[in-house]
Amino acid sequence: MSQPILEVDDLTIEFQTGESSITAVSDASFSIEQGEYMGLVGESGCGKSTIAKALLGALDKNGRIVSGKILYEGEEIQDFTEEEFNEKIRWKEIAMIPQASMNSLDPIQPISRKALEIADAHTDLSKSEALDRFKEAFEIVGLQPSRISEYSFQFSGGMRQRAIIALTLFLRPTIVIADEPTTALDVIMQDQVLNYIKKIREETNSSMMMITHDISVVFETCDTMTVMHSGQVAETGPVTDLYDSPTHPYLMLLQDAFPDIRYPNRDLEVIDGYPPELTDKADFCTFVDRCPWAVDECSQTAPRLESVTDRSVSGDGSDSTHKVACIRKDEVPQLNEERKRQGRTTADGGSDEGDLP
Amino acid sequence: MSRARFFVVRSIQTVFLLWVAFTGLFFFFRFMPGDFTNLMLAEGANPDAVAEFEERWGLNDPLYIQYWRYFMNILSGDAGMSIQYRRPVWDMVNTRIFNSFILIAPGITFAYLLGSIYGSIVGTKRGSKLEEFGILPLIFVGSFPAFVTSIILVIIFSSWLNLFPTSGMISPGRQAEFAQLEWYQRYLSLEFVWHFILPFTAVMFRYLYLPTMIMRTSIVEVMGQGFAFFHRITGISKRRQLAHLARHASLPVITVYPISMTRALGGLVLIEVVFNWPGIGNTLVNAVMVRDLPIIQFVFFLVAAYIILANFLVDIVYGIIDPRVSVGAEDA
Amino acid sequence: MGVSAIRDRISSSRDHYIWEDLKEGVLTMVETRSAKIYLGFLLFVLLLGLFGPYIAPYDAEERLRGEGGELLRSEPPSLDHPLGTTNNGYDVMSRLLVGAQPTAAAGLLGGAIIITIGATIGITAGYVGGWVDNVLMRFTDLVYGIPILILAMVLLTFFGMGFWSSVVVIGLILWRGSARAIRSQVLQIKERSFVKAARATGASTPRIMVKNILPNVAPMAVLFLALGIGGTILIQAGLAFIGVVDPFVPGWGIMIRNAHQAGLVGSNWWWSLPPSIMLSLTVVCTFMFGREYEKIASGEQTFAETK
Amino acid sequence: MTDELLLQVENLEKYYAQKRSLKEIALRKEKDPVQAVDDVSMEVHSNQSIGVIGESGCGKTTLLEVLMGLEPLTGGDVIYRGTRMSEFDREDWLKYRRNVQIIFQDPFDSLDPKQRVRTVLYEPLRVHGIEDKEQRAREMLERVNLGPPEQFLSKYPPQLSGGEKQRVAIARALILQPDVVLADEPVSMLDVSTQAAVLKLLSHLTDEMGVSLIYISHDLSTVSYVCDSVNVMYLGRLVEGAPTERLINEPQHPYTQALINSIPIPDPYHERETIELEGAPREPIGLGEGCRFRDRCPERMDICEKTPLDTEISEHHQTACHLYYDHEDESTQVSTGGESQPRESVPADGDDQ
Repeated sequence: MSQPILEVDDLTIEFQTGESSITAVSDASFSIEQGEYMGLVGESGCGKSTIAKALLGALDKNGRIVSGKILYEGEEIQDFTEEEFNEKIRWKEIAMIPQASMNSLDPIQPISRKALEIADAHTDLSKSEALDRFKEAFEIVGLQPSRISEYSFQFSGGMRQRAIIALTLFLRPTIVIADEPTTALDVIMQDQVLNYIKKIREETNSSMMMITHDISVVFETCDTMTVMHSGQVAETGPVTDLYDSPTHPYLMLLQDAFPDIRYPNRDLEVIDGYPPELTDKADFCTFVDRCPWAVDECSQTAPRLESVTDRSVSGDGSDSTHKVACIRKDEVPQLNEERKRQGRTTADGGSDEGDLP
Repeated sequence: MSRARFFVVRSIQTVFLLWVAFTGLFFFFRFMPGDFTNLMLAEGANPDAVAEFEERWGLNDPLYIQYWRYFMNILSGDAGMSIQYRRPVWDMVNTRIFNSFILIAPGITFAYLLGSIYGSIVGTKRGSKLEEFGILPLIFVGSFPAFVTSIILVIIFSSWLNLFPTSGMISPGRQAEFAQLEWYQRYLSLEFVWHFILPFTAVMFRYLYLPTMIMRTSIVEVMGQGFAFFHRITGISKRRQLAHLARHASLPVITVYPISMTRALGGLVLIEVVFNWPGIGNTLVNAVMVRDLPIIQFVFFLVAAYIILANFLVDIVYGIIDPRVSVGAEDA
Repeated sequence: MGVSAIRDRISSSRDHYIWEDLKEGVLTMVETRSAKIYLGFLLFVLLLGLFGPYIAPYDAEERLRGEGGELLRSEPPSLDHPLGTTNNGYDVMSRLLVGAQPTAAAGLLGGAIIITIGATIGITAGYVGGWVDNVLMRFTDLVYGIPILILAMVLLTFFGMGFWSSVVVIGLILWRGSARAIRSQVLQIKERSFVKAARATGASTPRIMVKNILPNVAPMAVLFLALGIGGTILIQAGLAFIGVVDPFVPGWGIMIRNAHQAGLVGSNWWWSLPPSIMLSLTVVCTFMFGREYEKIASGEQTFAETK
Repeated sequence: MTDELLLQVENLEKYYAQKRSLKEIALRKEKDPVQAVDDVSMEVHSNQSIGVIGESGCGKTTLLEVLMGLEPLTGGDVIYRGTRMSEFDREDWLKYRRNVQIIFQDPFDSLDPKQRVRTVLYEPLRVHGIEDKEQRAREMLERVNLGPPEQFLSKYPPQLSGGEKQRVAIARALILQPDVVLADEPVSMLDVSTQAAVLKLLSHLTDEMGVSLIYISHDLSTVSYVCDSVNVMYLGRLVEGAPTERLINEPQHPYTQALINSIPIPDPYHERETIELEGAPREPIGLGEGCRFRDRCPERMDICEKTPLDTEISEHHQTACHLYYDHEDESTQVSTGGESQPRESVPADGDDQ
């Protein structure tokens, strides 16, 4: 394996709100290889969108990177200025499908003009070359190329989203960040968008970082995933490894909390409590208050991200990319098995065997 | 709807509105109690004189004939005779209209330019002391009665510092000299500028807060929009981003501009009275005191027409800036 | 029966928890320092309105003469006359104190008329909807186009230049802003799920109006009451200054007019400036207090922060 | 518990008149109405939980609002314990409103920000003149796991988290001990971890209290967790209805098949075969005759220009699709959507997907 395209290394991001500060990301690390699709998963507010913005140097004004590194092709970019980001990173290298992308198009600017503006800023393509490329991209996402000069308000919601995807693709970036690309869409629409994303994979060799709270989308479209809880990376690795042997309690519970259409009678797991609000870099496991197997130690030190070697399914146990941040990582799977065997009574009370058909 | 059609439709609507306002005002004044004839009676004029007066002014004709006559006269530029001065109304107000206009239009426009710039500076400095307190003095001045702003200016700059005259457009001693000049030459003289500065400042300061506040809110809102973020991450230059933001943020300011232009009319009357400025507001106040109906009625029509036309202009400008208005949004 | 007993009775007979809410309401009103300052000044003006004539050092209607019997014309401020005298020998300080009354009265009456009409029209149009809404809003649009000072000026000269009539004329026009704003807020609230939930459990329309709509509109109504009070004072003073209002009701507007008519605005600044400042501060404080209050009371996080 | 027929929806129809501009009114230009709900029939028995799924804009929320009496129906009827909604008098309405409750989608919107939790829970009791308010409110809060109740009674909704708000909303819906609870996407605004808790709570409480549930959502995976049977809605009509597992495993209507196949599976080894369904549903205006799904249907036939009949293809499993009945006897089989009673017909021979 070569050097990863993108490496995030012990990244900590803080927001200043009035007198106090909030730590949104706390010592997070993960990496993405050329052509790899990675899913970044977590609840709302866990810091996943913040990381995406940081990769593009587009944090809100009150946010700043306190420590850690972001390496793009080996170069440290975390301290780049706005101009450096414009020149070296944005859109040519890393492009982003923002959250709520339906509202991301300027309503008083024709879409093609936005494309020209982007091309003008990052390439020396002529006007007609740029438009040709953009038409191509329009076709990939299933829009009529003849409509590129229309205003966004002349498009339906789904079409706007696709137009944004076209804008993201047409300069052929190395990495595409998709921030909740399917949230708020109906399943059929979601499926359409996911199909376009798969199509991008066939037609380009971009990498993708897909941010979502929906692990089923990640399991379907991504090669690897990174699970975050309240600013910390809990577990990262190939999706199959994480599916087969989840090692962080959060991921275990999350998997069981997620409804699966194939097993409508399965009992859903409940994750009690809420993630803590961090005012400083976390020096404890942020999942401690919600974890059924927490011990005192968990609240005394932040767990390091370490390879899961002992039960690696992928075969090469020595250099596993499956990593987890849990000090009880060797015991937890066992405990989970036991718990599942016993069947557990949740805080909701009542029997687990519902009277469902 | 095509743009051209949008403009044509708005033009027709505007002409129709003008007619409605004209007609409404005509009947409004016909049904007012206490007009000039009553005033004559109250002052002890004998009924025969009043009858003769009514005869001469055609007040005994059926209403629709009066209406028709007035309507045709207005179309041909004849707004009737002032009862008090026995002079054509048009002759009495034409220069006055310009005197008012030269006060209000540059005053408000300047306030909007200044306010927009200041507002966008304040808006982009979110959370700073400037955002918190920078706009307060403007709101204060904006809440003052217009005549108070003027009076404070007079006290400070005329009375204490002795820099500017307290009233008038031309010093009384030089009236005759100026009467010789072509009308436009009067406005090009230093004498005029010297008199102009204080009332102009009063208008500007009084109406500075609204554009500032709207621009501030607007810029904050636009910066929070999805497309602002998108512009940023697509890596286009700062200057281009600002241009996009400014175009959006200016939309609400443009909408409010004619509202200020029309709302300022009330304030303008007061400012004219304080400075004894020979404008339409002063004319109206004098006419109202003696119930000189032809003048009042014509000034009212001017005010209505002014409001209607200002709104029309804004719609046109808006239609050019924002295609959603003129092209019309449709979901594909 | 002590206060606590009454309180117990109220809270046991009807579980309204009035005291809790009332306390929170008052706390909301003075939550920020600026709100305290604005409210403080307004209370001060109100007190002047009530007791001004009693604390005035001289009779406001008396033309004062000096020791030699000569009229004290245009005396600059001195220890005897802290704000000097007018050209006719009236004591400015006394006139200023007495002038608070008409100003405050005009504001309160005007504000009451404005919010009554505005809220009635706004809530009716918003909640009833349909053609009622259409008619009421077209009417509001029409009133909206009126340049109030100019129309009021004409109406007053034709119908008589009374003090109270001036306030009523203003009230009858100035409700337009509140009607529009309140309507649009009612429209929003009406569509929110909690109102639907109330309807779905069988609550009657009047009940929903009182229990759900009014409490949620209240902060905005208070804002427009404040704006109405300020607006009335502002325009009434303007009319007084122009001279279409009864000159014998000695409000601050009339004081300024007299100074201006005498051509002494600049030279007798002690005469023209104090009423100008009092007038302006009163208007500013009502506006600002209304804004401040609305900002706090409608921000739904407030109670969370004060707990 | 006895199996009692509580609520019967009979060919329910809800059309909205479109807003016309002044010009159109003057020119007497008619506009086609919005056919939000069209010819929908279903039954709710006691202790039953029924799901209604469909894409946004398919009319499911309108269906709920009509059922709740928030919007008047324009055709068909709703029959509650034998009384027709179209003939309800004041008393009937009050009874209905006490026994049929609703839970809304957005927990941030469904509680009055100016009312304390206490007031929120007392209001329904006051409206229906029930005395032991405090007792009931406390009990209800404990049941929805908001204990101890004192901690919550005096709070304002903005002080609660999303999950807590939705629990209060559930408590409000159940405090009158209704027969039927309608739930409009109750978990779609919540995080996965909270979502599971609320779903579980809803499922337990309805079971425990013997309340029937109509659960509408666009998300079959949450519906399947709570409901015994599921109806699929497309453009104002029900296209298929079956017991949950049967619907998931053997969907018959092409739309249901597409819908179920679009749901991503949280399993990286699972290869999902997708049915590419292009475009989006039409606007529900001027739909006319014919199957509503025909323009997007991969199985489209000529006969689809006629409105398909609701057909029972096996026990408790109906679908309205021309694929599933014998067209020999067309003259009597194909209706324009009048009758409610589905006829016996030959089920399609096991072409399970």
